[in-house]
Amino acid sequence: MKRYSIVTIGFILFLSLLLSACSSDSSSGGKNSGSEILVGVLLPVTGNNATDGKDMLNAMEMAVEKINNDGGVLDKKLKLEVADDACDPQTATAAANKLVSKKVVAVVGGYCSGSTLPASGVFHNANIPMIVAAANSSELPEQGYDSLFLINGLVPDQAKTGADYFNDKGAKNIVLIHDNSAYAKNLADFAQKSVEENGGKVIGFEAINPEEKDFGSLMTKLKSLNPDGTYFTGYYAAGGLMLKQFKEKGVPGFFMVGDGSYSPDIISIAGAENANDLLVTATPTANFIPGAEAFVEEYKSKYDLSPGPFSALSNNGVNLLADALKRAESTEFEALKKALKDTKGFEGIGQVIEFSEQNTLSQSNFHIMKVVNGEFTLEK
Amino acid sequence: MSLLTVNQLKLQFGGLIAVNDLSFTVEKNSISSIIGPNGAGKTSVFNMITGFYRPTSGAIELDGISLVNRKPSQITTLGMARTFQNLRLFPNLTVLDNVKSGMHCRTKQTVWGALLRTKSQREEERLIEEVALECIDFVGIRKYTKRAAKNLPYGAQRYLEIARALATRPKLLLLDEPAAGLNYEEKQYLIQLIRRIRDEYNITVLMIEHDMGLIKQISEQITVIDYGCKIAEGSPEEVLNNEKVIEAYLGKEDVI
Amino acid sequence: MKKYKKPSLFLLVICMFILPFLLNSYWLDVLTLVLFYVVLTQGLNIVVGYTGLLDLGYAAFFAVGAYTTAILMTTFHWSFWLTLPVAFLFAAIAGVIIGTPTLRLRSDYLAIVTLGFGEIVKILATNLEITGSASGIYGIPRPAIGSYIMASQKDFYFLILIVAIISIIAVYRLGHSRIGRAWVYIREDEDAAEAMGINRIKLKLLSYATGAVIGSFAGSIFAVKMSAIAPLSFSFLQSVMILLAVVLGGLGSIPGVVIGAALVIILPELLRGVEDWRYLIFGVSLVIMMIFRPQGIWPTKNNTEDVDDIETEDPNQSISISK
Amino acid sequence: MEIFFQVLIDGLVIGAFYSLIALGYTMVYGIIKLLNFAHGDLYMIGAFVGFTLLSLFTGDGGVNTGILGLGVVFIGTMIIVGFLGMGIERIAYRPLLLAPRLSILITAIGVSLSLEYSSMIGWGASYKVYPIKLPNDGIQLLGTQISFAQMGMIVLSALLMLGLRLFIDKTIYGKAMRAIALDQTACSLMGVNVHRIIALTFFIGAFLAAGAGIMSGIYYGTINFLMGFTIGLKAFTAAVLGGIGNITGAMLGGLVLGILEAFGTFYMGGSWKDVLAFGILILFLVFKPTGILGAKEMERM
Repeated sequence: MKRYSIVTIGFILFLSLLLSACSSDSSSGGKNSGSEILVGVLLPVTGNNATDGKDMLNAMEMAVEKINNDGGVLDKKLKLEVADDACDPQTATAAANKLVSKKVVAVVGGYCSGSTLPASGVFHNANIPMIVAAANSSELPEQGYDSLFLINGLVPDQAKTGADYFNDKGAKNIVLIHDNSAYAKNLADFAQKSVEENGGKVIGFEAINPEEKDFGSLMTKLKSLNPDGTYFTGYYAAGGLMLKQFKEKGVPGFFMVGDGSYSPDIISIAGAENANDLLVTATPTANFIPGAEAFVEEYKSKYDLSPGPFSALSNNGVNLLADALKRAESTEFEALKKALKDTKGFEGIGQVIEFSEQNTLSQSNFHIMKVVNGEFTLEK
Repeated sequence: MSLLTVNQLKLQFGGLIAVNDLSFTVEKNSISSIIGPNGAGKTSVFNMITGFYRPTSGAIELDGISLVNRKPSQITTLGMARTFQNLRLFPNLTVLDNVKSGMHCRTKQTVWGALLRTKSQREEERLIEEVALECIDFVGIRKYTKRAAKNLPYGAQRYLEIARALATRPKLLLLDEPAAGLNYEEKQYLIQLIRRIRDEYNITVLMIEHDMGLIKQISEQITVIDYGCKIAEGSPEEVLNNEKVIEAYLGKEDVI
Repeated sequence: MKKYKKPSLFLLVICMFILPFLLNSYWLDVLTLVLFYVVLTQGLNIVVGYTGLLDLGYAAFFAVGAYTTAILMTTFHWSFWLTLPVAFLFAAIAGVIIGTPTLRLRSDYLAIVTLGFGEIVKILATNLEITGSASGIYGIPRPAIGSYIMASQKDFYFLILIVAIISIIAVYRLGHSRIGRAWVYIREDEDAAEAMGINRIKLKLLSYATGAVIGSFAGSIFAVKMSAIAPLSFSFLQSVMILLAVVLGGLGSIPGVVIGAALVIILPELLRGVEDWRYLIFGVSLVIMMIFRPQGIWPTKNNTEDVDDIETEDPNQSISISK
Repeated sequence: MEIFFQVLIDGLVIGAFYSLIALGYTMVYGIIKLLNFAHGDLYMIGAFVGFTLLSLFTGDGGVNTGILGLGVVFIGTMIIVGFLGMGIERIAYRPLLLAPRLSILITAIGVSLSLEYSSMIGWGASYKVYPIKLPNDGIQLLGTQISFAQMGMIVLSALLMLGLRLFIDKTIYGKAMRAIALDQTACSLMGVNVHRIIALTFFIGAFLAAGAGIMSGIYYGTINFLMGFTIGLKAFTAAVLGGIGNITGAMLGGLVLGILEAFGTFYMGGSWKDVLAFGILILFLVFKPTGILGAKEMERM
């Protein structure tokens, strides 16, 4: 059996290759080396959610450039190390381990809650603080990791914002639809709670598959339920199609979507005339934030795009980290964690960040957006 | 004393009656044959006896045990082995592994035995190999032991199929056209082989065959069927001189 | 002939045990994933490689193991080790449930039915409360040996390495037993196997159940290693990747499928920057393999002698009459 | 009662898509007993090729494409994808026609992956919005709301299926297909060019799937590279339901499955309807593999 000896030799060659690759890895990065501080970024830069992921990355790069131009942090430059989680839990775990092996001092990012959940565990075990910029499932803080910080408002707050709006408009009979993703299910569950607390009634609680296209019979069912309001908590690809078929079928009542669908794409998928009066529960984009004009202008000139739903938050996340590093005067874990925890009145774009007991925002920032003439406007 | 009893066997596919009211017996330690023109239903009878077809009605008994409604594997375990008209070997496996398959129903190690390599498992494996090699020797294809079955000469493939059937340690061996495709010398070898199977192993042999010469040489008892019905039975001389048999094979003269 | 085999394997195993001390955590993670795939491919190898039943829903068994362990550990606070036999039992039952209706089906129908079952398991996991619905189960505790709590990457590497070695030995031993041979007989010719006294129904079910148990073993460890599981990890693509590893390596060949598992995991890591091309490359290689080398990279030899040996003799020579 | 009719109509629309795709499965299966896993992906490719042609054709994103232009794009796409289907048969399946079933099935999975991910690389991973929007207008009938778009989809797919039916029944090629399905060896002995007829079968299957692809793009509005997977499985279910190898069965099976799913969604909820579809598939394969129309041994392909 010569094959075995050939394979053994091949294996050993492969190993030596691998080891040399590893050693060059560690010499190029690492917190102790040279004049750079390595910051991990965990985002979906491929796959279905790549649009938002890339948008967030752009905003982070802008923040880093500005910080470095202003002299960096602790006499060092910040450098981003990007890992793709593709919104898939298994890929996210591998990506997280990759960041750990690069010895990043902290991680900013996290878009899909489903993939951020397992990744946050990896960072927690490796003693690396993580600032979650977009993902906001209530399951994230429930894990009880003391080095995990959420700067987006939480799902219960968002659910309450939506439910309160329905209540104000006198919409009592509500249908909730989620797309079977971790985040959307979580939001729908809390929305049910808030609607019932307001004295409303959830007359339908439906799930769809995210890749679904035909909502014909679902809309027929909705129409027969005659709701005052419908709240879809999933992502925009299905949201747009559902909105279109909602209007086609002539289902009565408001149509509201969660921040997973807060994207210009939902308008182009549904068509501008169908999208009119669409309601969104979201943290407003930089466009609507007073004092963010400079950021919006810079973003537009740099990337030839309007900032996305989570650009401002991502920018804030990096800036918050830089601020905490300065206050900690160290990249060391305990000091950095403490500095983040002690954040008081940090002023980012459109939000003031302070953390609660659970490391979530002590004050959330959800608003209702409304589509008028094919554009998002601030409703409330 | 009869080993195999077939009583009023009937097989019907939709409107077509393939075998009708067929009864015969096979004596212990005999070499018997079923003959008949093409399409007479011979292989259907074999398939019913071995459990591959379920008879529409009738009884089949091996050594007093009913075989109707039993799975082929159970019937093999009860002591009947068969070969196929168009060789059904395991083409990519070695001759040895092919023959080892016969010992499956005579051994009983479980998954646990295999996983833990228990002493009894290792002994059983040794026994399987021993029996398989003995059967390979018996049919005379020892030199091919490690070859893949598909690479064997045609004749050797026929003998291999017989060796495989012998490894199930049968009481009754059913051979479906064992001489098909063999040349004269090979046929002579086959005749010897069949005799030795009966004489040395005390295994009863029942076969389907077309080659009258071969039948005449070794068969002690013949059953002739045509259109699914028995038309004659007896010793070779009796049967081959029977008018109905001649008619079935050559056709009625006065028809034309 | 075989003098290199044992020392080579021995050396390999030693290397595998030393490796984690030399690798950084990224490559250690990749290698851990390879070992998960080694276990999974060994299990699927029994079903597809030995028995010849195409299973396109194998990830379902992976899921059964992972969810059983996760639920028992989080909801019922069992020890990890105690969950294993329960996971095996459930997986074996699932194997029989999936196996029974497919017994009489032809191979292509079988493929579709197993695919359907795989999807059903995923949909169930996504919709049931006990499986944590869409977000899955998180916060799965770490297993403990005595008072030592397994938490580091190395711990899990060694755990899955040992399981991989166990499953390789198990599949090897099964393959060289009457059970394993019976599976191969069924693959080669079902009717002939039945005629040889092999109860194909019983053995096919046994094949499904054994494959399922091995898959669930990997699943149980996956759950405690990831400490969070979600339905997405048990998709059709996962089943296809496991199958791909088996086919690339060589159906029925133990070293083959190990190499296949390593290729399927390591190749995309080496091809950084072209992640998008990964599945395209895999798809094309499946087609090319089937057309030009259906037996795989490292095929089984079925104990046959080399082919050139046959050509030296006249294959048409008839057998001698004298014995 | 109105709801009953409305759900029925909803089901018919989905069912029309299933039927069109199921035809390709059933034809290929009937003729060479191959389960062409990649068939659902030809539907996806059809949607993308149509998308590209529409964008090219008008230059302004296709919004102003007239009926004539739309027709040209339709036919053009269907022919392009038809040839793609033929090419797949030639490259991937023909060398394996005599190989074990397992090999050719695995090849089909490989082809499916290749098609999906090459279009991901070519057209991108995110959802594409179709350049054409259909109006919401429609009519009220028996208390149900039927849009012109829905009627158009149902009529168009009925026309395509009718065309296929005529092709199989009335032309010499159709006769050759039916003959090959019965006995391939005999056909080649009788001088039928078997390879050419098999290629033609793939062409027609892909042609119809591509038609369904564009229709889906226009009707629903978005396409993406994985859209063919689930619908392919559903269409296969439909083919089995109707009796695989049976053309009329595939049409019927698609409609029945669509309607069952619509009622399933209505009464059981959207997330369980796939379980319903796969459940039906498994039950039929196990207990009645010949499907609804199989027992009669009708004009088997």
